[in-house]
Amino acid sequence: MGEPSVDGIRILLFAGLREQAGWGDRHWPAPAATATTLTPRQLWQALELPGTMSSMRIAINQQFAEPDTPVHPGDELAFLPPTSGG
Amino acid sequence: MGEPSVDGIRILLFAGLREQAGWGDRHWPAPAATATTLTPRQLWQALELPGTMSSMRIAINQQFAEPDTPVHPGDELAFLPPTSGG
Amino acid sequence: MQLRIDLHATAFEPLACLEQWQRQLAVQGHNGSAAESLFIGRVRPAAADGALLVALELEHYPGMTERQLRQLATACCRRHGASSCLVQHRIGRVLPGEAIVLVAIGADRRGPAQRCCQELLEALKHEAPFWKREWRADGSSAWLTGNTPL
Amino acid sequence: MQLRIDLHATAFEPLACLEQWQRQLAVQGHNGSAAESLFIGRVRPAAADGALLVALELEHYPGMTERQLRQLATACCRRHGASSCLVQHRIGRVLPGEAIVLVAIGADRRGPAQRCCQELLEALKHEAPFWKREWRADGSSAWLTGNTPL
Repeated sequence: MGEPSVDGIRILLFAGLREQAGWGDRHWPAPAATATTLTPRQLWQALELPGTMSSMRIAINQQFAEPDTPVHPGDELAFLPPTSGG
Repeated sequence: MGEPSVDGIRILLFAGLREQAGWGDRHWPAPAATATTLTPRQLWQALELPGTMSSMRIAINQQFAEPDTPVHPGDELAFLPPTSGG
Repeated sequence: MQLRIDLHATAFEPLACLEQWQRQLAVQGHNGSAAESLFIGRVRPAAADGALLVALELEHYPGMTERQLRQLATACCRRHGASSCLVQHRIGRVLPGEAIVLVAIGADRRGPAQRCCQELLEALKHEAPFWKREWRADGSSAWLTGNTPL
Repeated sequence: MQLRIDLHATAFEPLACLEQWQRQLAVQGHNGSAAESLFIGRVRPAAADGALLVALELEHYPGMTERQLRQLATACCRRHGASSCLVQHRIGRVLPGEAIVLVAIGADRRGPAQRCCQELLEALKHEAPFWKREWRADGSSAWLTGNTPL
């Protein structure tokens, strides 16, 4: 029933958030068969991430998304602190 | 009483105006002793320049000036058609 | 539309990149645009709080950064009708004086070229997953949570 | 404020001029600005009426042009607090694809650099004594009485 890597959700943290959390890349087990729909908001709470999620931007599969956009098994979810490029 | 070149007014025309007038650089005799005050407007008429002066910009000694700014012996007066640089 | 985006892990020379870009465009039959608007950003010698800056560290989100830059550039150039777009951006540890970003937009008129260059610069400052950390002379460091004001 | 203005009677290469300018600034102890906004303008291959353009002739008012460019650049840079300004402008017969103008403004922030570069470009298009004549393929020519729209 699929590879474990496809079943899980990859979660990435960056910059200050990564350092505060103490990790930057984690696998969240979420079997494809599970009927439950997960959202970034739920995962933020479940992972007990530091600070408030409202100051973060969210990306699912490297595209900006909303806190309540569903995250599916096999997805890559990232929490992005305020960016500053250029 | 001074060199003729200092006494006169040098008049310059550019681009389309120069071609229409058939000349680009002329000396207008104006002895320094003369009490008469000349203006670009008067010289435009006296020289019978083509077209209307209102579409021209005027420079006296290489600085923009007005049609009624006095022109003195030794000055360089230029009539400038609409410019287009850059 | 000619588009090229590169992330550089080590110092890049903006003028050398522009020369290479010019050659690449020429090979593809794209002669010099009538209007080209360019921007080069370099690391300041001082941190946001005025302290001496030793280096600026640029973290990014590999994969998403490239994808996002491509989306931003494509949308911006389409909006302004630009015909060529080069974006070069540093990642990693950048020293004071070194270039962080180069944007070069070619278009048929100066207005669109200038507006596209400005908009794309703002977009990549605010909409691309880059993070800056300032390293100070005393060994301390801090993540920036925004950009310098426009 | 570092200022350099040159009129070129023959073709100039913008990137080579920029390299030379960069070296000149470095010699004078002026390291790369945090923000540099640049503009390069080139001759279009078509005349204003769409006809094939053979060449653009740029007449100027020797003496006044240099003086006026200097005044415009100095005032514009002062207004925006720019720290360096390079203006290179062609005169004479310019061929399609050749550069007519290069403006490079260095400042501490991107907003002033961009605004200064744009304003100076408009100023030298409208306030400097240059005149353009288009030479068409059929041997005819016409003086332009204005600039392309922004």
